This record gives sequence, structure tokens and C-alpha cells, in this order.
Amino acid sequence: MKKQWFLAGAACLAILVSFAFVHARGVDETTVSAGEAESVEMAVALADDPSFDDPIEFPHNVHAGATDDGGYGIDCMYCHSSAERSSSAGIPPVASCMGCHSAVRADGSEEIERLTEFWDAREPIPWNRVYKVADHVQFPHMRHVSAGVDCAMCHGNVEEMGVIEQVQQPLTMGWCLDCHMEMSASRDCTVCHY
Amino acid sequence: MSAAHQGVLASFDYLDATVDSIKSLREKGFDEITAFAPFPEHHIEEALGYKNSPVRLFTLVGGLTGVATGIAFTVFTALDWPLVTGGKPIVSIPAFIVVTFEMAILFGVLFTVVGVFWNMRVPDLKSDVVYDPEFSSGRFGVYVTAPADRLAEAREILESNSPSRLEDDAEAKSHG
Amino acid sequence: MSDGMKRRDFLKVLGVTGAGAGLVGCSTDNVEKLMPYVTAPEDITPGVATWYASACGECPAGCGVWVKTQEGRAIKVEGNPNHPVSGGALCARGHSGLQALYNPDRLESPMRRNGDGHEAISWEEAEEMLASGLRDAGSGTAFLTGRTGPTLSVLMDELVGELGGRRVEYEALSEAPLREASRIAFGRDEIPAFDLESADLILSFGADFLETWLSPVEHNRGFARSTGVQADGSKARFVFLGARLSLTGMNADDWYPVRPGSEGVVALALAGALVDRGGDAGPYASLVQEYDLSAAAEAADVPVSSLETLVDLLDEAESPLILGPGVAGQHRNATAANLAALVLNAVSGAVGTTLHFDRAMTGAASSSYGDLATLISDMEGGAVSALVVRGTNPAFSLPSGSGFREAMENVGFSVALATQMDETAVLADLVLPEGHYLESWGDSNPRPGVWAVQQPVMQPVPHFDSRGTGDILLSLARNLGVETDAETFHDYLRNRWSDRHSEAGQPGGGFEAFWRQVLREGLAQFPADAVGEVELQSPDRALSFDLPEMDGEDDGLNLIVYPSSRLGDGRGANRPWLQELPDPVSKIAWHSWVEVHPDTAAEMGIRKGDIVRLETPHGEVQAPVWTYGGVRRDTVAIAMGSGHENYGRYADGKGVNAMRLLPAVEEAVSGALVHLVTRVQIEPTGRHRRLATIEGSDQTRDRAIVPAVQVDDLRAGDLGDHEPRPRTELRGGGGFIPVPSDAEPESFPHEGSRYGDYDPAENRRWAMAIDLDKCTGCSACITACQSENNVANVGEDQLLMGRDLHWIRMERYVETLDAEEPGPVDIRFLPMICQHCGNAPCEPVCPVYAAYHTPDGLNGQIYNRCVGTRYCANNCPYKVRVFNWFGFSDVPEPLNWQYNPDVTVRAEGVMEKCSFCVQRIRTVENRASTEGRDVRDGEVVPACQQSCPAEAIVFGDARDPESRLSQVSRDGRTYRVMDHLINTQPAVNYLRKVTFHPVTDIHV
Amino acid sequence: MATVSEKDRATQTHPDVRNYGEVNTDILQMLSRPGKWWWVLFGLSVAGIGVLAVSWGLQLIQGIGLSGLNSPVGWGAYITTFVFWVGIAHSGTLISAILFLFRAKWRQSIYRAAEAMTVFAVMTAGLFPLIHLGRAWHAYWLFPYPNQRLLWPNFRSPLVWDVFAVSTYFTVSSLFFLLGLIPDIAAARDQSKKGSLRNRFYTLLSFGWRGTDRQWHHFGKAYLLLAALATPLVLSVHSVVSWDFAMAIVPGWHATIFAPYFVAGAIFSGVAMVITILVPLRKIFGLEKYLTVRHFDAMAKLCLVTGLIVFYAYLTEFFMAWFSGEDPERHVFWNRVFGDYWWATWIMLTCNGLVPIMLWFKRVRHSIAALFTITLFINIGMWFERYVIIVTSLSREYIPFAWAVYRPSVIEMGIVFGTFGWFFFWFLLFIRLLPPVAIAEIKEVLPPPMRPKSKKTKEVAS
Repeated sequence: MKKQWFLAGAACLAILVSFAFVHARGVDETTVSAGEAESVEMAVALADDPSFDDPIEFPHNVHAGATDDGGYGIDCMYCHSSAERSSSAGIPPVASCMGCHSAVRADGSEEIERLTEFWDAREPIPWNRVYKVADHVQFPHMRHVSAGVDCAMCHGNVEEMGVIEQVQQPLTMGWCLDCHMEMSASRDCTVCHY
Repeated sequence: MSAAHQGVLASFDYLDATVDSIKSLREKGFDEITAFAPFPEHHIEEALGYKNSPVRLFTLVGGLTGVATGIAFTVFTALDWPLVTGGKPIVSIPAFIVVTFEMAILFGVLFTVVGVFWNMRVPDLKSDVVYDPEFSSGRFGVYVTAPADRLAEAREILESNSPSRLEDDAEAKSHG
Repeated sequence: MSDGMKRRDFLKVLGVTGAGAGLVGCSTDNVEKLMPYVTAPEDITPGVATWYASACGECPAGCGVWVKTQEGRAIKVEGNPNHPVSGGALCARGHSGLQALYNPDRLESPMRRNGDGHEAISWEEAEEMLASGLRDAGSGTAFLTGRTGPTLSVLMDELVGELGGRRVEYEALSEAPLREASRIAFGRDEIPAFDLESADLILSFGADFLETWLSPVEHNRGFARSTGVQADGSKARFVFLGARLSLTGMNADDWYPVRPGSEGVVALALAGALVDRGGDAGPYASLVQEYDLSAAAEAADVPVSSLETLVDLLDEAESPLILGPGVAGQHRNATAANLAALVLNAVSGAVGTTLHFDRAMTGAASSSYGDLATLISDMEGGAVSALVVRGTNPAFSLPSGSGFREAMENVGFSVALATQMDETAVLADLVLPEGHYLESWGDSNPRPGVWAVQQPVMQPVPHFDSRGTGDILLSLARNLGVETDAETFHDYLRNRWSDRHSEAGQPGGGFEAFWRQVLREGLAQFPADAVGEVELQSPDRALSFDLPEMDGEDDGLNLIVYPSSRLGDGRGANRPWLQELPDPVSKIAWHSWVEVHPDTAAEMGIRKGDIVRLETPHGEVQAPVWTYGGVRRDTVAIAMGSGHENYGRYADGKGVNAMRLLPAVEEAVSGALVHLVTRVQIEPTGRHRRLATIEGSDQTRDRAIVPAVQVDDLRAGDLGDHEPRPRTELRGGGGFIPVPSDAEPESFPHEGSRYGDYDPAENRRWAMAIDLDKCTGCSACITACQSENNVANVGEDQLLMGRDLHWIRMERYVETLDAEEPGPVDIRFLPMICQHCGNAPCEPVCPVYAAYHTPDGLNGQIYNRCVGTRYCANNCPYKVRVFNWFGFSDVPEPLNWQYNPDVTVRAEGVMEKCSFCVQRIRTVENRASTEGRDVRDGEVVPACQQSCPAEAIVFGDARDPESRLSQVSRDGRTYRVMDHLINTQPAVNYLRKVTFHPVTDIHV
Repeated sequence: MATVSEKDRATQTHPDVRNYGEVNTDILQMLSRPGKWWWVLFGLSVAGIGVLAVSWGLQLIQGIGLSGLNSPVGWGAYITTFVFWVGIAHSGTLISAILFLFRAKWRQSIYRAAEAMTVFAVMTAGLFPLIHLGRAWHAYWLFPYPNQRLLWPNFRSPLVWDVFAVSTYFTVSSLFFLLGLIPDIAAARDQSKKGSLRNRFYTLLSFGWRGTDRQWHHFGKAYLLLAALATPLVLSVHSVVSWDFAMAIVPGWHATIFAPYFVAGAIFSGVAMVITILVPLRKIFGLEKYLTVRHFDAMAKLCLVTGLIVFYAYLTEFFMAWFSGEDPERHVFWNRVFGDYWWATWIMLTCNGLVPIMLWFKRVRHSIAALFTITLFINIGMWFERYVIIVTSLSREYIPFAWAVYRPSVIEMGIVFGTFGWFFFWFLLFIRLLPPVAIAEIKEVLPPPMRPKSKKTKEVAS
């Protein structure tokens, strides 16, 4: 009696399981192609070390510093002009540098020598990136500039920096939001993420 | 507990013997009685005259805390960053009731467990107590403490119910 | 003027631009490099896209395009609205040009044959080898070229002339019979323009003018403008006569499933009947009288009464237009069939009204297979000692019987100018990587007087050491000592344009100013020679209009080999966008299929997906069957363009090459290669496969998905029982409030309904209207969307599992389809995108707010917040949410150069869907805000709308009653899919298709 | 109580158990003798965990695409198995709490194993929400915790309800389970060798329990309160799980009947699983004295009742689909029975509708082997019930053009079968470490030891 029950049960189980397998395998075999597993990081990719080597040591304090501090007081927008018009603030072309430096040449300055070398070779200067928001974040510079956000709010007092460095701004979402709420700017997700 | 107190522990094989011992002891005015049983035995509890347990208050407080937490939390988070989904109101009460309910149960249970541990005086792993391992198996026990001068009387009562074992405890450790 | 090139220097913001913005590919280097320009180009602002006008090189139509570049990379191709051919739109193949530009299988350097393989060599060696090879061959040199721009043609002819050799043109899809017929009928050796827009009755004898024939984008536009119902209820009627319903045929109002090859007889009989009613057939009057309707009906296997109906239609039509058989219908009497169609045009008064010679399609006129056949026999005979092949792939596109491969082996020195190592290049002794049309100079002349310049929009993709064909030829000329007036092809082109400018009497002032204008606009219009009165002329050669002779056993099935609307003649096959684009007809992607009528299949015991062997006297292939009610029972059809052996990773081994079934036979009159030439035997192999299709069911089951309305009802203002059910909305305090029936999108959300802070007064509601009476299902929107939104491809295996990632699903429902009798055909297309529902079911189920409603009415999807529960997709009634199951966005370099930096590249495990091109909305808003103004109506144009050749899509603000969107949506035909059932309040308003036959009333 | 008369046998739940001490001996001996079968089963479970680890590992590395899921079938075998295990988890607390409240006399012998099953089944079920995520590494975003993004989860989403319900359920049933264990762990402590590893383990877990009157008093009260809280929780948890479906607008999911339907189904499957597990347990450890035919008979009746409710729910679903008059709804149900997944539906209908009919017969209810076989079928049937509900509904929704068929992949099956290894791993460890049958509570239903008659009469008289 017992044996029969077990046998009947086992047979039925086998039939059911084989049904599932037949269906799962489908009529023909399909192979699963391998996909790359990419982790998604919220973290922004930034230079680890703020004093990494730039090809030219560009002293922001000399260029943008206040004139009574010995700087030239050049406005940020003079070089990073597309910040007013574009999402990207832009890096000035070498020609912009040469606009002044063909005339302004502190004697024996190695850095200006190097700049001239780049210019003569018609090569762009490979600056190091200091600020970067995550790739899934859109940061339209022009909206912030036109809303009157001071460059220093994110970039710090660049006019006092001999070597450009990332100010200890977290560049996190919460940090952005704090300001957005303070300024009554939109908190809609699709303003930055799309 | 005064140092003058001493205790005596009796182990019984029979339930009725245990109950009778307790009743007799209480009749004679022995109030510091601890009974041991391998399972919850209401005759013993009745003999000791127990009333309601305060654990249920813990449960009530826990449940109400859970309700409050659930409502506050769901409403707060919804209002903290109001985002519309599916045309539903920011504070969607029917949806939030589910979470509130679960929180009520969770807090109620957690408070109850804390309450019962508190009232049972456990965990208590260290204290050196009079105990017979048979209590968790098949025997009942009665432990009574009394001033040294009345101990003999208690002992006599216990003996009259023919315990399987009788042990004196000079130090009179309390079972709280 | 080399400045032109400088502007397109890459802004070398590598690392940022390499893969666009992305969820994938976060930089592994801690320090990224920022590369500024050396000299800032005036018109480039970093982060702002720059547009260049150029010309599309995908097909002979020669659409003018605008190419969007950002940081020096071309990222999107769009139609040039100023161009008369494209009119701002573009087809799927046009969009996919980018994937040819960035194709990872492009040649990296010149290659020299070495034993069985090829080895890389330097350009110096290659040019030296080319020059010496051709110098030695001298007059034994032959150039075999595909479609070639006019200026490049001049240069090539100049060079060939100096060498004393010859040049043969060959295009796989040739319209030689039409051209020859035009010469015979009207004495004009050219291809006339077919003005579909002005027609009120369109008769196609098989031409697939919406897919591949001549100028699909232009035809699509014209067709949609005439057959799309007008405000006054007028609408052109389209009758399709042919053995197989192509996509074009699917858009017909009536289908006459005529026997293949009977077009000539039918057209002449119709012409004869019209002559009886007073039509004028000129010198063909006696010819047309020889064909009566009953004989034609017999030949075409249709009832004579149906042809009489057709005569009535033609007679009543004010501006009818008749189109010939097209490439798929090229049979042994193809010229005669085309001629008959032209005669019918003339008799019904189409010439001059809808058929024009002043806008003839010069671009489409290429020479025929006959010339190539001669060349092949010369190659075999040893008369050709050097062969240069460019822009064509005859080793793939010719039937094996042509003997081209063997002949090429027989040539002493063979050279291929190619972008990829294709089937022809692999046979060559020397392979030169030529530049893509978006990175080299050229021009086109799609019609008389219209000249478009094809300017490079970026520097050559640095992964590939390629050179423009013109520059290769100029360098060759220098090495051969041939005098030219230019160092670079850019200069050569300018010189030719300068000549043309002077000849035309210097319109627009001096040449420099004119040239700048041309570069900006992409084209110039010169006065064209006036075309006088065009009249029928007596035929100068004998033609047979009878049913053409077919090879193979009598009991076989007629075989139609038609050009694929996706892959064309096969040159699109290595582009994943095109391979994965579901075929507009079958909805199958990646592989080949054979279309067999369900009844025929049932008789043979074949089911959908069974692999059959197709055998003709000329060859055999094996392919799975797709049962299709749109082919005659005695006919099967298969697309060309698949089955590459040596073309690249996305093409090789995908499908079968249908040309293997055909003989290399030229049509006696025009010399064109015949396609409809043989019968085929079908035999099941006993094997079966699942079809890589996106189609679930083609039956709507009377659900309110694609309702239609009969045109008479529409005119009478009677939309049947289409009074929408009262709609309700959730009320602020709970419960529901009814929305008045006149509350159309602009009043949404209804006052008092639950919308929290989302104040309707302050926010727009973006919405879309899609006119299904205009949509032809061409699927250009799908590829445009892929290009704009970085939509990844998944490949055949994943498609088989049902995992395609397209944001637009072009649904195709079959309502009425009968291959037995002439009658109405009703196939309905529905581009299904995210409906951006007001009450979106997907939103509340997301546990992390990755799906939510934006204040401006979008259904937002925040990729970086998504954890991948897929609950939203389950709960989406429209099934428009797609999931990235693997890291589908990881594509080989440099395909990722195409990625739009404004759109996040989605990672594995993330849900995505149509965003209404939110990046375009935000860009416009940013621009408007910077300029201190409001966003204008029509300023935001999503990629699908931008690309739609049928102009079926309108986008705008539903809360602005004046917006074009609101106006269009107020049409009585407007409905929202299933809204009445599930109260989703979609933002996409569809306008019902309008039919000539009565339709089932569906409550919407 | 040396001998028990036939008349008394009928009134006693455990007529063959003679005294309290015997209970301790019989049950605690299970903790000491692993035996061959235990090792075989344990080995199989560990192998199952290996399969689970490899399959899941591959899926994490390569992507969720290794499953067979697609658009539109975004949920498949994973969520099916999730619901299956949550369902299994229900009978433990049900048998324990509800039967406790109703003072059912057949509860004592089975509730401990059932509660353990609950805890381990929830632990197994809890894996699936992680397994099925596209980005499992972000699963913590579903929990409300303050974060720099200032974002909270969406409390309108049934999945967040799920997170709360399942984690609450896990916490509550674990506490309920552990609290009930305290007196029995004390018993184990008292009988283990002083100073041994086991003794220390039991000492720790018994929290110093000595079975005093005070302890029993508060313990009894707390246990009653926990039972009273756990009962609505049991009902709510599976209701919440059912709302994962019922709150969606998917035809075949969107039904008000779902909560009671799922709860009944959960109890049905849970009781069946208890029987399936107890039959071999009884056999291997010789627990016939404690798990009598009466106990199985009672469980079989519960199975029968809930099975009938479930079958009634099936019929209601079909009726309502027809009655709705809407094609999307009607078609889904037509498709269930005759469409791509007919086999799954017929397995479900056979196993859950037809097979339990046999439980009407007392002879069947009293045959342990028959019950074992029947409950195996019910287990299978209930897995397929969830498969049918989830997969068939998704595969044919509103838009016919988007219909598609889903086929589970090998990886998916590896994970599904692997979780059985995970479950039984814990369960097998449990029966070796903790008393799998309640010691104290069985004594409650045994006749208490009384003094020999003569003496007792005398006492009473005095």
C-alpha cells in the first residue's frame, strides 16, 4: 500500500518537473550572451590629490586675484566665457592665453615658456579635471550664472588659489538640494537627471 | 532579605502534593514562596493568588507608539519631498495605513518582549540559586524562605506532603 | 580655405566625451584630462551642439541633412528642412549613417593581399602600389563604381579618360526599366518625379515608394499629405496592385492581389478603358485597344468587375498618379510594364499634374546591370588588367551566376575603395579605406537645379586611417602625372562649384559669399533647363507586355525578392540599429524570413517558424517561414540584403542572401537585373526556430487600441457611438469627480483633483498628438529615437527572449486582409510610446520614486534611482517600459562616440522608456531662460516628430489652448488608448485612421 | 498512570506518553543522535546552497538578464518562489498563534516545528526580493533611512509595504519562536553535561529560566499577547503580498478577492508543508507517540478547508473575469486554461483542486504515506498557482502586440531549487540544536501526576 503511494507520487512528480523543463528550454536553444556587469557609482570622479601635476602651473590667484593683492583681477567669465551660455563652463583655448601672454611675459617664467611651446606646436594643453559631477547629472552652468549664483559657491575662492584645488564641497545631491531649496529653485528630479 | 532568613526547597512528584503544600504554607502565613513547575500550571498560580500581569500594559504602549510612529513617519516623508505618483495625493492615507498597521504590530511585539523579560527578571544567567534540574523535566518544587525560627514549621508542612527530596538552604537566596 | 576643417577639430575632452554622459563607464582614472582648443572656433561653444548641413549618402534620393555635433563628434543626423527632398525628415537608414561612420568594423588602414589574407600597409605604399598598378594596366583599367556624386564623377571620368580605361556604374537597386520606359514613352532618358502630394488617387503597380523606391522620405511626406484626411474630409485614395503587400501596400485602401508580371496588361487595359471613355492615348491608342479588361482580369487573376471599379475610380479622379512595378517587380518585361504605367498616367492626365519631368530624379539614374555583365565577361576574358571597385559590393549583391567573383580573381590587379572589408574588398589585391560621407567632401544633385554639398561634419574618426575618395583619386592623379586644378578634393569641389556658379550667372554675389551660404544651408538652387510640354511618343522599339517568362517548374511558387526597407541592398547590414529595427511588415529583426500565405503553408504542413529549403534552378537557401496573409497563395517573398559572409560582426551569418536564388539575367530592353524571374520549390527541412519578432498578436480583439472611422461617417460628422464615456478623476478630499466631456487635454488635471503642489496654472503639460491617418509605419522614428536617446541594441538572442529596448514600438494590427479577392485592406499602425499618463499606473508602484510625475506633466524616470524591481513595467498597461537586462550600452569603440552627451547612458538593471525627449525640453527651457523669454510653441521638437517623414506627430503644451498640439487634439478623431477602461489619462492623443470601407465601431 | 484505559485513550492527545520525564527523554534525545539520514539530507542542503550561491553569484556578476524574464513578463520564477515561501511561512504562526488562541488540543506537538519552518521560510522568502532586483546592490534604498540625497521610499508602493510586512513578520515570528523556546531550552540545559559547549549554548539561550511561578505567570501572559498580535499580522502579511498584485492594474491581478484568497492559499500550502516535513521527522526520530494520527487528521482537515476556499477563489476569479465583460480580463483567464501556460494551470487545478478531495476520506487522512504524497502535490500545486497568477497575467495584458512568452532559465531554476537547500539547511540545523517538539506544552495536555488514590482521598478529606 505505502509503496504504491510513493511510486505513484514519484511518477507524477517526474512528469510535472519534466513539463517545466521542456517548456523552459523552449523549442530551440537560445544562448545567453554575456553582459558586462558595471557598477553604478554615485560618487563623483575627482582627483585624489589636489596638488596633482598640471602641465602648466596656472596661478589663478595671479590672474583672478584682486589687484590690490597683486593680481590682475580678471573676471572668471573672461576665460570661462561659455558658462553664461552653455551647460559647460569651458576651458579657454590656448589662443586666449596667448592673447595676453604674447605681450605679458615675465622674464624667464618657465610656465609661460611652456605655454608658448604648446602654442607653437599648436597643441592643446592637457589640463587636469578638478570638478566633475556624476555622468547621470546634468549641470547647466548658464542657469546658475543667470540666477546669480556666485562661482565661488561651488568652486571656492579660486582667485586666492595658487594651485587650483577642489574646495571641500561634497558635490553630492543633498548639497545641491540644500541650495536649490534655499534659492527656491526647482526640486523636480528631471531638472538634473535625464 | 534579612540575613536571618533561611530557606527550604522541596521537590514533588505530584501536582496535588505541590498545590497542597503551597496552600498550607500560605495558610500558616508563609508568603515568600517560589514554586517551580515544568509547564505553566494554573492550579499553582491560583494557589499563589496571582492577578493580572503588567505585561499587557507594555503591549498597549508599544502598539500605540507603533501607530504614532507609522503615521508620523509616512506623512513626514511624503511631505518632506512631495512627489506626485499616479495622480494620488501626497498624503495618501489608505496607502499609509498598511505601514502604520505593521509598525503597530512590530512595536507592540517588541515592547511585549521587553516587558516580559523585565517582569520575569531575565536574563539572569549568573545568580546562584536553589534549583533542581528535574524541575524542567517532571518534578514540581516549592521553595520557601522564612526567619530561621519559623523554618522548622515550614519544613514540617512540606514534609507532610511527602516530597521526593528536601533541601535546606542556609543562605536563603531569593527568587524575586 | 582650410579653416573649414579646423572648425571640426575635436574638442578633446576625452573621458567625458568618449562615452557621452553615462551611468556606465565612470572613469577609472582618477585624473581626467581636459583638452581645450588651441584656437577657439567662433561657432562652437563647449557644451552646446553645433549643426552642419550636409547630404545623406545612403540612397539615391540624396536627402539634405543637418548633422548635430558636440565637442567635435557627430551625434545625430536630421533632415535639412530647407532641402526639397528631405523636407526636414529622414528615414531609418539615413539616421543609421552614424553607425557606418563609427562602425567598429571599419578598415583601420590600407591593406595588401598576402596569400589568403590581407596585411596592413602604409598609405605611401598603398598609393604607390595603386599608381603603379594602374599605370601598368593603362587602357586595361576599369572603374566599377556605385552611386557617385557629380563632382567626384567628373574627377573619376577625367582620370579614367587619361588612363584610356573605362568606368562602369552599378547599383544593386536599379531603376533602369523605368528610365528606359520614360525614354520610350516621352523621349526623356530620366526618371520623372512622382508628386504624391497633389494626387487624389494613387495607383501603385508594386512600387514600394514608402520604403526603398527612388525617394522614400519625400514620397512618405507627399503620401501622408494627400492620403491623410484634410479638415474638409477630403482624402486621397490609394490602390495597390501587386502579389505582395509591402509596407507601402499595407498603407493602401484597396489591394488588388494581381498575378506577378501582369502589371503591363492591366495598365494597358485600364488605359484602353479610359480611352473608351474619352481619354487620349496618343500614339498608343491602338496598342491600348488591344487589351480589354476581361483579358487583363484573366491575366491578373482578379474579377473583371474589380477592374471596372478601378476604371471608374481613375475616371473620377482629378489628379490620379500611377506608379510602376518597382525593383521587386522587375521581371523580363519590366520596361514594358513601366511603359504601360506611364501610358496610363498619360491617358488619365497625370503628366504635368502629378508626374513631373522638371523635377526628374537625377540622383536615381544609374546605369544598368547590362554594362556590368559586359565588364564581367571582359574580366573573364582577360581584357581587364586592373579593376577599381568603389561604393558597390557586387560580390554580395549579384546572383552567384553572374560570375563576378571568379572574374575578379581573374583580374591582374584589383583595388577596392571601401569603408569595411566587404565581400568584394576581400577579393581585391589592394584595399583602401575610404572616408565616410560625413567625414569627407562631396556633393549631390538629386534633381535638376538642386545641388547639395556634402561637407565633412567632423575630422575623420581617429580610429581609422581613412581618406576621402576624392583625395585618393587626386593623389593618384598626381602619381600618374595627370594634371588637375586642385591639391585637395575640397579645392577641386570648390572649383567645380565655382564654375557652376559662374555659369549660372553668379547668383548671390561673389563666390566666397555664395559658398559660405551653401555650406550654411547645405544646398544651392540653380535655374534648371525648362522642360517643355511632355507628350507620348511612338515607341521606337518592340516590347512585349505579356506575362513574363518564369524559370523553374510550373508547379512552383512565384518568387519575389524585394529590397529590404531596413538594409536596402545589404549595405546597412552591419549597423545594429538597422538589424534590430523590426521590419515594418513582418516585425522580425536580425534574420531572414520567407513570406508564405497561411493557406499555402497549411497545405504544405508548414507552421510559422519552420525552416524551409527554397530551391530554384539557380540556387537554394534555407530560411524560416513567416506566414503572411499579404502575399498571394501562389507567391512567396523574401528580402534581399541579409546573409553577408564578410561584412562585419553585426552582419555576418545573419539571415540568408536571397540573391543566391536568382539567375544573373538582364532585362532585354533596359539591361536591368531581373528580380521577379523564377519559381521556387519549397520543402520543409523539419527544423524549426523561434522568430526574432516583437509581435505578440496582430489582432486588437476589438480593444480600443486603434479604432478607425469611415471617411463618409467622418464627413457626416458622425463618429458613430464615439461619445467618450464620462471620465472621472480622483478628488482632493477623496472619491471621484467627473471631468466634463469637453474637458480635453488642456484642462487637465481637472480643478479640484489631487495634484498637490503641482499647480496647473504654473506648469505646462507636455503632450503629443499622433495622426494615425498619416503614420505609414515606416519606423524612422524608432531609429531617430535610438540615435537621440542612446537606446541600446540587444542582439538577436535577447530579442528572441523578448527583450528589445526600443522606446517606440511600431504596432501593426491586421484588421482586413484578403489575398484572394481585390478589396479593402486595413492594416493599422500604432507607434506606441510612453503615454505620460496623468494617472500613471507605473508611478505609485515604484518603491523608490524612480518613476514619478513631473510638474510639467512628464512621466519621469530617474535612471540612477532605479533599483530594478520591474514593477512599473508590469503595471504599465501600454507595455512601453523596457529594461536593460545586461550592460547593453557597452558597445565597442567607437560606436559609443555616437552617444548623445545630453542623455544618460543607462546601465544594467535599470528601467528606461520614452522621456518625451526631456533633454530637448530642458535645453529649450535653458535657452529660453538665458534669453529671458518663454518657451515658444513648437520650439520643443522630440526626435520622433523631427524625423517623421509623414509629419504625423505634433508635440506641445496641452495647457495652452492656442498651441498647435491643443488645436490638433481637438479633432473629432482624437482618442486615447484604453483610457475609458483604465482611466490613465494619457498625454498622447491619437487621431483615428480614416478608411474608405466601413469599420467596426469600437468604443473609445 | 501506568496503564491507560481504552476509554481514556480517546480523550487523551498522547495516550502513549506515560510521564513528564519521558517527554524530556524522548525529545531531547533527538538533539544527540544525528543518524545517517540526517547527514544525507544535510549534505543535500549544503549542495543546494552551493547551487544557489553559484547561480546568484553569476547573476550578480553578469546581470539579471541571466534569468528568463523579459518585457512584458518582468516577474517570473523569483517572485513565484517568493510568494511560495511567504505562503509556507504562514502556517507556522497560524498553527501556533491562532490555534493557541482557540485552545486547540492538537497544537502542542506540531507548533514548534511549524514555527521554525515559518522563521526559515521567511528567511528564504526574504532572499527573493534581493535576487530579483536589477541592481541588488541598491536594495537598501527601499528602507527609510536619512540620507544625503534627502530621499525617502515611496510609501504608496506595495513593495515598500512588503518590506515592512515581511521584515515585521520575520521579527515577530522569530521572537515568538524564541520566546516559546525558552522553557524547553532550559530543559535541554538541565539535561546537558555541565560545562559542555551545548550546555553553555543552552544556558545562554535560556536566559536563566528556572520555571518559577513568576516566570510562568508573565510568560503565559506575554505568550497570549504575542499570539493575539501575531494573528492579525499573519493575515496582514499575506494580504500585503497579495496586494503586490491586486494593487496593480494587470488583468488577472487586479481583484479584490486577492487578500483572502492568498491568505487561504498560504495556510493551505503552509499546513501541507508542515505535514510534508513532519512525516519524515516523525519517522526518522520515532516520534509516533507525540505526532499521533490524530494530529495529522486535524491538520489534514485544516488543509481540506483551506483547499476548498482556494478552489472557490479559483472559480470566483474565472466567474468574475467572465462577468466583467472586458476582453483583457476574459482573455487572460481563457489563456490560463488553454494558452501558452495551460500545463501550469492544469497542474495547479489538479494539485490544489482535485487531489485534496481525497482528504474527505478518513482512511486517507489516517494514512501517513497518503498524506505525505498528497501534501507534496499540494506544495507543487501551490508553487504553480503563483506561477500561473504571475506569469500568465503578465504575458497577456492590454496590448496584444506586446504579448510575449516567458521561459525560466537554468540560472533561475538553480536559484529556485537552491533556496530549498537554504531552507532545509537551517531546518536540519534546528532539529539538531533546539527541541523540535515543544516539551513544556505537551505536558500541559498530559494528565497531571497525582498522588496514589488512597492517599489522595485521605488528603482531600483532611
